Amino acid sequence: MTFIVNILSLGIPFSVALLIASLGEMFNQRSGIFNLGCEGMMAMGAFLGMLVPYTIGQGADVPGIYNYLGLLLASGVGALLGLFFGLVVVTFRAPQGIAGIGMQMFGVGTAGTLFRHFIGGTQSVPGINTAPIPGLSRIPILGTLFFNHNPMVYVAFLFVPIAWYILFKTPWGLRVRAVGTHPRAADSIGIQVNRVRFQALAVGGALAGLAGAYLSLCQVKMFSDEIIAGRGFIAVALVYFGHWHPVKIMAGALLFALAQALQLAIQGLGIDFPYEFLVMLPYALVIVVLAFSRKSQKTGPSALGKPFNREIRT
Amino acid sequence: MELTTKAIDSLRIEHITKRFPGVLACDDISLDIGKGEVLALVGENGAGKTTLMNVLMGLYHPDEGKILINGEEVNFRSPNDAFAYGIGMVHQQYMLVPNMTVLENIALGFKQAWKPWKLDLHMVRDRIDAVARQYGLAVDPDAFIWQLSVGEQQRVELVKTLCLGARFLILDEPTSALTPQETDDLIALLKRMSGELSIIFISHKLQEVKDLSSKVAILRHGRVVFQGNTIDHSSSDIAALMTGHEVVLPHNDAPACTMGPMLQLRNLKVRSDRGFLALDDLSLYICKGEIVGLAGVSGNGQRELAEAINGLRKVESGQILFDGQDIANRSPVQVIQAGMGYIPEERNTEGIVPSFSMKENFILKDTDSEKYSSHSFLKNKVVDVEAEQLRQQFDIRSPNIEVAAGSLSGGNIQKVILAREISRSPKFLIAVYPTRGLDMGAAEFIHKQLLQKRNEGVGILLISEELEEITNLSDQVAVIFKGKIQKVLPSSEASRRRLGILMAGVKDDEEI
Amino acid sequence: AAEKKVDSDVIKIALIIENTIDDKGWCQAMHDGITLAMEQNPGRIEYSYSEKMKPVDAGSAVLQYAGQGYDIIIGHGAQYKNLITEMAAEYPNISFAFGTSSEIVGPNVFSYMPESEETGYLNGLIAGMLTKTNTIGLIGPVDGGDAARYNRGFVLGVKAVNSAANVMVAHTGSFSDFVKATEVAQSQIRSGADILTGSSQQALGGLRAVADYRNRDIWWVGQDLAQIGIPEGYKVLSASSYNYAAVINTLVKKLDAGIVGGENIPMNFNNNGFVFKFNEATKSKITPAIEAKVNEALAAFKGQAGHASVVNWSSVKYN
Amino acid sequence: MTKRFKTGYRIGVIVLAIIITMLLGAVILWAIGADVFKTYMVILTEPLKNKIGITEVLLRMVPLTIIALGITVAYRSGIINIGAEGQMAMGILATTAIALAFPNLPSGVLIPFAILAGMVGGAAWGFIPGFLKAKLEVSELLSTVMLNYIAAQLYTFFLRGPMLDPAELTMGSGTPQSMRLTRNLDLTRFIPGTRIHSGLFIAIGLAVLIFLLLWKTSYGYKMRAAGASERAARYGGINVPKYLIIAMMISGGFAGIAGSIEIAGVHRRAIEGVTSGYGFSGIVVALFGGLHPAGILPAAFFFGLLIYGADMTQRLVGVPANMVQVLQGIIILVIVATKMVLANPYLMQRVESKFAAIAAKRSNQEVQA
Ligand SMILES: Nc1ncnc2c1ncn2[C@@H]1O[C@H](COP(=O)(O)OP(=O)(O)OP(=O)(O)O)[C@@H](O)[C@H]1O
Ligand SMILES: Nc1ncnc2c1ncn2[C@@H]1O[C@H](COP(=O)(O)OP(=O)(O)OP(=O)(O)O)[C@@H](O)[C@H]1O
Ligand SMILES: [Mg+2]
Ligand SMILES: [Mg+2]
Repeated sequence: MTFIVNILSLGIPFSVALLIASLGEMFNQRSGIFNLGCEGMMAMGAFLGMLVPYTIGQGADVPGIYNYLGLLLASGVGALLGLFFGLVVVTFRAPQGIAGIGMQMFGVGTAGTLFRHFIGGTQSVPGINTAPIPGLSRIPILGTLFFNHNPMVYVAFLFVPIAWYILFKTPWGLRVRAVGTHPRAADSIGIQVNRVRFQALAVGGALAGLAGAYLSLCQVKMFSDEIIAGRGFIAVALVYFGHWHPVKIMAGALLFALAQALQLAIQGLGIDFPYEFLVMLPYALVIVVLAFSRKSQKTGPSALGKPFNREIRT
Repeated sequence: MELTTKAIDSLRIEHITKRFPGVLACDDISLDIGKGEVLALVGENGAGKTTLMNVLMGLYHPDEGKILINGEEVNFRSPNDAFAYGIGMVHQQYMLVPNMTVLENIALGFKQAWKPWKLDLHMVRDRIDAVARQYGLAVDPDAFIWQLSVGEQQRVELVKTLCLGARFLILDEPTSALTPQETDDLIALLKRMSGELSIIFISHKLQEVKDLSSKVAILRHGRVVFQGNTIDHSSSDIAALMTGHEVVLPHNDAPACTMGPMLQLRNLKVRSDRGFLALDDLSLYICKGEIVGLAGVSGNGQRELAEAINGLRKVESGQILFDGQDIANRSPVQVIQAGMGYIPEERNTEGIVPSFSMKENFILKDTDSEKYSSHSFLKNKVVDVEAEQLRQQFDIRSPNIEVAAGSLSGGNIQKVILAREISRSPKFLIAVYPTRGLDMGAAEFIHKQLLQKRNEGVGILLISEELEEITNLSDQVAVIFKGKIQKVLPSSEASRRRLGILMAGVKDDEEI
Repeated sequence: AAEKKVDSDVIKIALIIENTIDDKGWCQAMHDGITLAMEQNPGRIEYSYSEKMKPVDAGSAVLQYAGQGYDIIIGHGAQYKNLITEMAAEYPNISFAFGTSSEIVGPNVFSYMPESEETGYLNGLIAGMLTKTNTIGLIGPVDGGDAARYNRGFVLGVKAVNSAANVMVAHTGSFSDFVKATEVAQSQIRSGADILTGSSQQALGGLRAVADYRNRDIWWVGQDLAQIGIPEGYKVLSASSYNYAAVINTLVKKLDAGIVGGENIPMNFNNNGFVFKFNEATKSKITPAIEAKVNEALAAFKGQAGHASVVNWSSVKYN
Repeated sequence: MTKRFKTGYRIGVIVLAIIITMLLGAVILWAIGADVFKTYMVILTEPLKNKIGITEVLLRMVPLTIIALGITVAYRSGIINIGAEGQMAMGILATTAIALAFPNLPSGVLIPFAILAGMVGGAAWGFIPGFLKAKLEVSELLSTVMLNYIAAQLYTFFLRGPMLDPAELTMGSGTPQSMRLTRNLDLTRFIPGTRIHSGLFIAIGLAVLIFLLLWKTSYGYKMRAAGASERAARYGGINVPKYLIIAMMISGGFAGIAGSIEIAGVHRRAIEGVTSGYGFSGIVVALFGGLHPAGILPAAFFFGLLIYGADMTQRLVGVPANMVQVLQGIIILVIVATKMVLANPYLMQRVESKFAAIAAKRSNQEVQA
């Protein structure tokens, strides 16, 4: 029982960075932009997030505030990077896959370079700590599972219904879905397609930055230039797993993270078995589950990856 | 809800010129429309009609010229500006997001319902109700667009435009995909509306132009070549002005065929994408050298029928005997090799590979034939020679055989498909809506080609919504309704009225 | 202008590393060793390094260094073995070095071999004696290289003093993904581990996770002295380090003596290749018994007698 | 449109792009206090100054070309293959297995055999996402990303276990790598003093092969048709799933070949890190080369230059190693944007009419004056 509770209670926080980044990528893709640069935006977020408490936050009276300033800065710069990406792929219509790889290199490289220059080696910050919810966290089992996490964990899971609401219940969500599926139709009815795409990119970038900052401020409270280690690509993949739906994306992120917690727990049991095959488990499981899950109606953004311009017919 | 826009008493287009790279789409066009007038805009494919209307909607910015409303110059930068003046347009290609509901599609443009954190769908629903009541246009707000037939989508487009407060309607080929019944209804509706609205109406069907419009303007190569009152000119006058020559649509007056059956469909059951039985125990046969026209309201199984025969859709039960062989559930390539030719409904996305050159599209079905390849290597010289020949023979207007097929106009794309399907010497041909959206010249050409094939002994299943096309070309007319053949009758007995009744689902029309 | 006088006494050292000079692990240790050696031999050493060298880039760097008249080129990692072997044959007048290995691959190639199982063993003794839950966490990167030696020595150390203790081993499959190392540590702590250790630069993530349990009796025994000085150091009981300055000094002496390679330089406590320290700040946790045990082993290592206890490191199975 | 205007327009855009590249890089370089101009000069010219530099660029061109060719086949067939890293690793494992099993085969037999094995290894790994997409509708973007991680673990497993260099056990620390493979597998280094090896000719040969396959054979036609329009291809009797899988296997196979050649030509034993991110750079090269062999060869050379030149900067200018990535990222972003601007006739036309309007105004004023 504790074995299972451990796996579940660890899997939940493990999923958070992926969840936040995937939700951001979902907004990008829903608007028709395939952002493979998520990794780079996460790296920048991770660096900037910890930079604030590390520099001005040190020795301050209320150091906690600087953590949240860090999160804010990370999202803000993430949004700017999203807009910059928009300049390349929306305004200049560059192919999104290749531009995304460029963005990834740019983000990871810049974060690493600035980090080396301004901070030096791997450094830690006090970061944001676990905040058990008073009372609730004392409930046996359930308390450990759901009420004893980092505040950002609750925030991240709150993002799921919020993202759902925004996407399906607000005018902006409607516009995002429209420009990602049939931009010409949206344009013909007076929606400024490229503006909406820029907005979605800003939101996606902000969430990617936040996801990075979650890693550096909440999960490990450290930064090194390899902190993201491919999690941005996994976040992109999870959007496909979740068929562009916030709830299914959450399911994907949880599946992946729980599998990760599970394989670590199994490694801990000390069974004589090459550990490599356990490390593979989360990656393989995501593929297998998707392969055998029921195929849903094609609800995806059919204009994904296609730049829009009124006059240019493609 | 009240319209927020002012009335448009006059709209003038002055010296509009619009260039695309390498194309002069609109060349110094001037037109004007007064209150309550219906202007019909006609012209061959590519004449510049749609471009001009897009300029009027603020979608394109003209290179030269201006637009005046009520005598004042306006400068539209986006469709929003046009909406603000009460101009609305139903586009040639429907502008509806398929995976959203009717309600959402309309809400997309209905900015009054955009509360900061909430989309006020009730307000949109009320608005739809009001419009539906006022004009008698019933739509289901909660249906997804992909669930709707073409005719229903057309209605949604109209409702959408009206909901946004349009008092000046632009309709770009609104009837090209409608059934006769739907067309008649639409024309009647527009006639009623023209009392309070001004309308620009684009169509290739001159009968509609005659029925509806008060003025007519003809475009050719981006220029206005004729303007006048509709009453003063007959359809054939207009056709001649449009194409520069007399247009005579050919008739099938050859004697009925005597050769044996070529394609026999027996008790076919086939499911649609949405899972219901689109073909329900359908039986039909077509002889060699015979054209059977399949009339019916679209969405009654025509698409599924064509796809099932061609191996593109699973047959649940029943037989498809082709030259005596059952080809049900064979793969597309097997059906092709058995000698089937197929002109599909979706010419742009299914009939051609748009990014491939014209010549590459000619060999789409024959890359393995000895004619075009040896040891898997393509014989490019042979392909070039053949392609050039086809281009000339089928009068395909393009600079050369290397241009991407997708960049051709609709009419020319259809000719590419026709050229490929006919030159493969099929034993049988299935043609689905072969002239939809084409101008009269192109339609005439395609009709001639179909008749010629028939006279060479090829059996043809012609699926169409245009009764004139069907009655002109067919030996026999079959009427399809809800996946079943209602009746098969000789073309000479297929009056418009009789077909209309059968298409509406009445089984025994003789009693009426 | 006057020509710059070339000092024939200066030895030009080039270092090729897979990570960075400040990774608080494998690469930093070498870098620090070289800089320390420079201080110890003023004016004798010129030094250049190339960071983040993928195998193919390492080759380019060697070619470039060779063209620039470097005296000794160090490929810091056994994955550079082949490259060094080939380049050494191509440039017989230049000296090369690589490690971890005791292989002799050419007359102008040194190899060096940190016998890290010794440091692991000392930490293992501490962990084994100190654990209250009898559960100890070991965070591995990839089961190979220097980390494998340290980890197995650690297990031997634990078993030597506490046969009932269970060492939970989990590998992340990566040397640098310290987010995963954090996850491993959290998982092990949840399962009851109260002393943890780990190897390679990713281990820092494990230490960071331990540091989150500020008020609980959960501790870290470290593989690198650099871990004591950082904010998380208050959770570190002990650490050891490579003393690469000794290696560099040896190399300088050998080159001075005209020996350009063909030898192996082992690193162990006996030849001062390692240093070991308790963390003064947490010294109160270390009982006299533990200290005695560790010092005993340390003395034995220094006198080389202790090596017998870890010589079988490679046969350690984790389960 | 006049020729003069077109040329001027192109030059203008390119100059603008260069300025933007400089400025973007300058922001970061300035932040860390490095010499902007020198850094760029080192990247773009330093490698071309001597024999070693040029051959090192060519050395990187080999895997980039081969992987990009494979990615082209997949892309043209409608699949975005971001799994080349993993496929390359599998190719290396297969090659290593063959070389370990048959060390005494003569070069003439062993090399083709081992490269073929590498191809099979990569193709097998490519088959998985191909099959998953064709039969089970699993997005290749998901499966290839995940399979890269799985391949990386399998790779370590084999190098750490069955293929581990025995010397690593007796005289080393068990660093995951194979023994030095038989010399019969070595590809000839044909310029003494450099590392450039005969794999370069294999890469060029494969480029020709892919050109023939895609544009001259019926197989290629069908794959391209399937990629360009799945519906039209199905309509035309093409078995789309089959060609999807074949394309993905070719794509993976090429990544596998690239891995084999890296081992046989450069590293001579399987070690960690051989894939070096070529799987991702290969995508950039493929797209940058216009998904056509004739474009891929120069694109691969250019990216070889970029990778190697940027790598030199840390030694010659003293910028941190990460700066390499920054500059590569910026150059990629600016180049793809520039390419699209140059290829957009609509924009060119608009600029021209603006110019014409200004010119007209000016001549009007002159007339009046
Ligand atoms: N992406 C594109 N870029 C440029 N031009 C395009 C593009 N797509 C289509 N076109 C052009 O649009 C036209 C299609 O429009 P349309 O069907 O209205 O006219 P048309 O081809 O000239 O007439 P017709 O059917 O009589 O041959 C083609 O002439 C083609 O040149
Ligand atoms: N976006 C575009 N880019 C390039 N050329 C275009 C574009 N739109 C239209 N054209 C060109 O302008 C001409 C006019 O096209 P337009 O679509 O206005 O014709 P149309 O009269 O509406 O034809 P149809 O009857 O087929 O609808 C076409 O021949 C086409 O070549
Ligand atoms: Mg047309
Ligand atoms: Mg039109």
